[in-house]
Amino acid sequence: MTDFAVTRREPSLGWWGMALFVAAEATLFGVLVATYFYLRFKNLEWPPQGIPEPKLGVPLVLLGVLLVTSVPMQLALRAANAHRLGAARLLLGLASIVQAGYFAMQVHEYAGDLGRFAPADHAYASIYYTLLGADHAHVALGLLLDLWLLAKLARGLTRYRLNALSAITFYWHAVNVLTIAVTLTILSPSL
Amino acid sequence: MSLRRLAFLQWFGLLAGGLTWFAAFLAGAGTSVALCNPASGRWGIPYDTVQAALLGLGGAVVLLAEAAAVAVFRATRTVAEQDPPPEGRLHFFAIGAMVGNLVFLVIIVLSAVATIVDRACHQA
Amino acid sequence: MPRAGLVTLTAAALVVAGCGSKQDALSPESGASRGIATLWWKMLVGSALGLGIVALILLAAWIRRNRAGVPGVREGDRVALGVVIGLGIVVPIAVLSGLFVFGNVFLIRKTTMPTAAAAVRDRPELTVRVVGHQFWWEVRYPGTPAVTANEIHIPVRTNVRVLVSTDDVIHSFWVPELNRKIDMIPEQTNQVLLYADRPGRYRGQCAEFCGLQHAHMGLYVFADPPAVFRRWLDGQSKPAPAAGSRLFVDKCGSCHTIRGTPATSRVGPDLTHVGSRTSLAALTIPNTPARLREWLRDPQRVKPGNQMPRVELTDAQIRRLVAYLEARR
Amino acid sequence: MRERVERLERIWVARPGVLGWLTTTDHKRIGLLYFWATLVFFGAGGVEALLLRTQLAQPNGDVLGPDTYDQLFTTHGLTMIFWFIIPMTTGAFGNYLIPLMIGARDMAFPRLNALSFWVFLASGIFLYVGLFLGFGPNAGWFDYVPLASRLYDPARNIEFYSLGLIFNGIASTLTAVNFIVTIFKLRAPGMSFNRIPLFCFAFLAASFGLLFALPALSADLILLFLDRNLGMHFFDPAHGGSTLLWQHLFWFFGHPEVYILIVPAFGIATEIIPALTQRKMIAFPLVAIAELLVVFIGFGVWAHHMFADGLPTTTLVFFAGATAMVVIPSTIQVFAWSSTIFTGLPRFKTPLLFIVGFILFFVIGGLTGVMFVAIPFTQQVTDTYFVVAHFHYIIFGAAVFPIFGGMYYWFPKLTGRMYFERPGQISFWIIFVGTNLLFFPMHIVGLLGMPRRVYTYPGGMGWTAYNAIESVGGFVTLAGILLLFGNLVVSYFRGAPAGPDPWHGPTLEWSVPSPPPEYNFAVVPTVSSAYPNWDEADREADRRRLAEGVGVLDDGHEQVVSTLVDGEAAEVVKMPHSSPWPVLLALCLSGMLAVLVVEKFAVAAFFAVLLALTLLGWHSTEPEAE
Repeated sequence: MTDFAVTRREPSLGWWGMALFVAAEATLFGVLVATYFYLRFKNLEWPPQGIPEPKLGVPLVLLGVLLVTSVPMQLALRAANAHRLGAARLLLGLASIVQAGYFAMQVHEYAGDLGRFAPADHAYASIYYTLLGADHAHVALGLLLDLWLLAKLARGLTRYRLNALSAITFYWHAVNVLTIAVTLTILSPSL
Repeated sequence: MSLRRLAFLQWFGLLAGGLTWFAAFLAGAGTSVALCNPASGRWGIPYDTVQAALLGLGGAVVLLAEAAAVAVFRATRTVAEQDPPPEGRLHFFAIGAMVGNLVFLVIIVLSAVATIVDRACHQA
Repeated sequence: MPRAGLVTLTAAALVVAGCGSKQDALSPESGASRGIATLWWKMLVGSALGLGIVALILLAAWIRRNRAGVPGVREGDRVALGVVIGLGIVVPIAVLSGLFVFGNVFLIRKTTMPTAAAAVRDRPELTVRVVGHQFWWEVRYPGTPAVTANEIHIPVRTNVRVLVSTDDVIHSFWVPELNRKIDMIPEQTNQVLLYADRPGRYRGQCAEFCGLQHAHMGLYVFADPPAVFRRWLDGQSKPAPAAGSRLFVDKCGSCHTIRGTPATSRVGPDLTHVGSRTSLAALTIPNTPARLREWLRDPQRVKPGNQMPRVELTDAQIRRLVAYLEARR
Repeated sequence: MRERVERLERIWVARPGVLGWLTTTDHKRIGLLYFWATLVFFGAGGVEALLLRTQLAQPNGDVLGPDTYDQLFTTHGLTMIFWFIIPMTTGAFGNYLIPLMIGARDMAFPRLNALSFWVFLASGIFLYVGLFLGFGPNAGWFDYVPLASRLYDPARNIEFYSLGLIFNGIASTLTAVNFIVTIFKLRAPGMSFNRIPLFCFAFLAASFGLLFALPALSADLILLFLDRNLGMHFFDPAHGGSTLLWQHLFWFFGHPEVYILIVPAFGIATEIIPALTQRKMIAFPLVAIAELLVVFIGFGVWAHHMFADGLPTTTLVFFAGATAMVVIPSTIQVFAWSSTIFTGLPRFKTPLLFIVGFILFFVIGGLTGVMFVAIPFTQQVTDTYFVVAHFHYIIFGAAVFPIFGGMYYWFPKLTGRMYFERPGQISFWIIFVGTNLLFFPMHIVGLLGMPRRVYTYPGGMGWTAYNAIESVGGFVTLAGILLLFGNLVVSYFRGAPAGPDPWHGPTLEWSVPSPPPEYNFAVVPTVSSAYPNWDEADREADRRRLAEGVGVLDDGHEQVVSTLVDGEAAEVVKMPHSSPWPVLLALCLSGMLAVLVVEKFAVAAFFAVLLALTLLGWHSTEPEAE
């Protein structure tokens, strides 16, 4: 360790790995959003007859709730950096509960939509369910990461776990931004 | 010029031109797709205005980036390619940026002019 | 029958003359194709120059191989850097910008339909509709009842607007001696200009991979003098005599049409005037009684994977069908 | 000094036997695994190509039926692109060499690296299982809908295509992430961005290309899978979908893909040229930026594959404009390479011969590519053999030639033995003549109107003689390739000892013994230029530091991490070393994707749970706790 003077603290290797993974995922979402609008350009009726326009209320409220969780995530990272393990666990746990609530509500909404129209009805329905499904899947993955990290943090803080926390916090920020894009795209016929 | 300022100019010169071209490219091509499709074709897109604006804005940013790259290049004239950072790196990226921005500018101009001149939704 | 005979005779003469069976982008027979071919020759010369310069540099290096020198490491010199900047940046930007403007602003107009105003002043127009199928071409002449397959007749020195679409997968309509190709896309109708300077038969072929028999999806364009074309179109517009063949209706009617008879299905080609065509199965075989018999016996052996199933027919039935079809001229 | 090296050897020692290979995370071993696996796929793709050429050797050939032909030409394209060139360059060359060139001991994520390989291998096996069951992909590598939709392709062929490529894409994405982080962060202190060897710039560019291009392909494949198996309508115009959507997404990936194939080959060329001319590359910064620029602009040209689609002209010109200017990075490099050879002290050994061949092929293929700037010309020749000629000049000439040259060039580094020079040069000439015979006449038949992807053609079209020559050329090429590998195999056993640095090479891999030890560098190397092996003072400093025990990092699997831009030492981290989890995870993933072919979604979910458990196991130990 003494052989190399540490000049500057930069993000860890794990954080970089996560950042690049997120870049690829963001491209995937970009492609799906482009698909949505490409199909929309071609269809005189969007959504087509027989499929209701998306309702604004619940999705926008849920989006707001999800965005707020970025705050406790970032605070958890700050607490962990300051070696306040208890606070970090608490904040992460709090964020996870809200995120889980968001996810449960979204699954409920998704199931409700499936009762009204099916993915096989029209290209509109296909991209609607695929885009939302991809977004929800990323939230679900984030929840699994939260759970794993909480389990790890239960047994103390190491540099490895701190790196994991910074990567997972970044992941959630990114998912939240992607969710804004997805939600606005999905709601665009009603905006 | 201070090192901080040179560093800013270097990154601006290296990244701004390319990102601007790609954004203008996606916006320009996307608008043309919108213009020529059944649903979006009825939205009354002011096509020539959009393309001229993209040409003007995009071209301006790329020119600024080119100017920044030239400024960094001139400020680091005496530095060799493989010299230690930050001066060596500033010089190195400035050379790359000068070429990159030139190419981006040509693409923006060629496609914007051609899309306005060849304004046909059907090639028959 | 004389007019159909005349057409067949013209075609036969062309085959004998040896200029029938090719689809050569470098033997243009229209302004559009000539423009493209001329550009090709110019680009070829330019390319030879470019390759020549690089090859010369490498050849010079080879001549200087193994020469003595400090086996160490030397910095780049200014001349070499000048070569990279000049030949690697400045010249190609200029040349490519020129090519871009010439090809995509000027030449592209030559390969497309003239604007409405120019057309009135200039030349008459005709519209033909071509629909791609696995693996044949349906040809319609809007405004007339004429429907044919795989062999398009157009009047010579006329701007023909070909509207192309597809009934199944993506195909590409391409007659290289007359113009560039155009894809047949399910969601839109595309168009391409056909124009022939001289009467003749021009071969074309499907250019987009469309399945098992993509290789056997050819077509002919016959460019005829306007009067001959007019007579041909009148003939093709007529229905067949009402007393059709019951055998045909029973065995073939579920897929094919012979106008004027109860056979009206549009799955396969319209056979009302099949006897006037020079080839069968999209140029897979010539239209002779012997080859038609072979085809009817087992289409899957002649063109494996095509959409026509093998129909159980006795030899006598095949003979009767062949006689009936060859008479549909 | 001796005991320090022995201590490093004890720390980094590999597990013996097959288990050692299955659990390895050593970038060199993974590189070799990639090398052997991709060679097998290269063989398969080559056999397919020769079968196709045999069928086309004469008109109305009846060696292959249309069904077999379609599966073979599709699989040939897929194999050569996804299972040969990309894994050969990034997987084999990149893995083996990049850590060595930047002075690192391994990749940034060694276990992820192993996972990439096993997933890649599984994807290839999966594709070929499909082919041998008679369900090889059969709609071309571009797989246009609606031909590839359930309606026109009802069997399972396309599932082997879509799932196989999703698999392969996962592996490539992981590799790309790994390379980027490795090149960003694991450079030896002193290697600032302007001192990164051009080889690494090339792989950085290719990795970014993969990272941003593959998601489009993955999305496209997922949508296709949903269309075919869940009745969705993305590509069905009758229900609001669009067939052009498939093409846009496919080529958004597909064109950058071309640059992803050739840019690593550029990197190989820019290594071999300085070594064999004993001269630094002319215009180093221009070449470095050109490698990045070509991939970047490559994202703006995709619709030139769709010029005949009937898209609006006003749209096409955007892509034509980028197509024109994407040439500039390549012209920069061509003149930089050729003038470096000219002004240097060239020794035309086999590797340099392959690079000269590569430059000529690349110029020819590039010039025919330049022609596609003119939209009407493209519309005339697209989907003909002219295009087949063009991209084979690029892919065989500009990607595979440097791969062959690189095999000769780094053979002494990998094996410690020299190859035989004379047979090497003969193999070059045979391959050079063979490939020109094989591909040049394709230009002509294309202009004479021969379309692509036809399983046969009639006589009397003026195509017959050219096709016969092409087929002969195919077998000549085969002979040259057999000689090449024969030479390497014999040299492996009988070649003269090569020593650590037979070429007086410019980069750090030549500063270590051949083959390199498990830990690569006994001491973290000192770097002060992009040609560190030529900086004698630095190498002397390394020897001194090893004697003094400074910078050895022998407290476990240690690795120094540097700052991103200027390559200053930032911290020392512990790297994971040999793990069973990657191969287990790859097995779970393979199981999951394989059962999707038969739409067993419940079984797939079971495998997904297994996969999550494997991930838990993977992360149960922390490197610092070793």
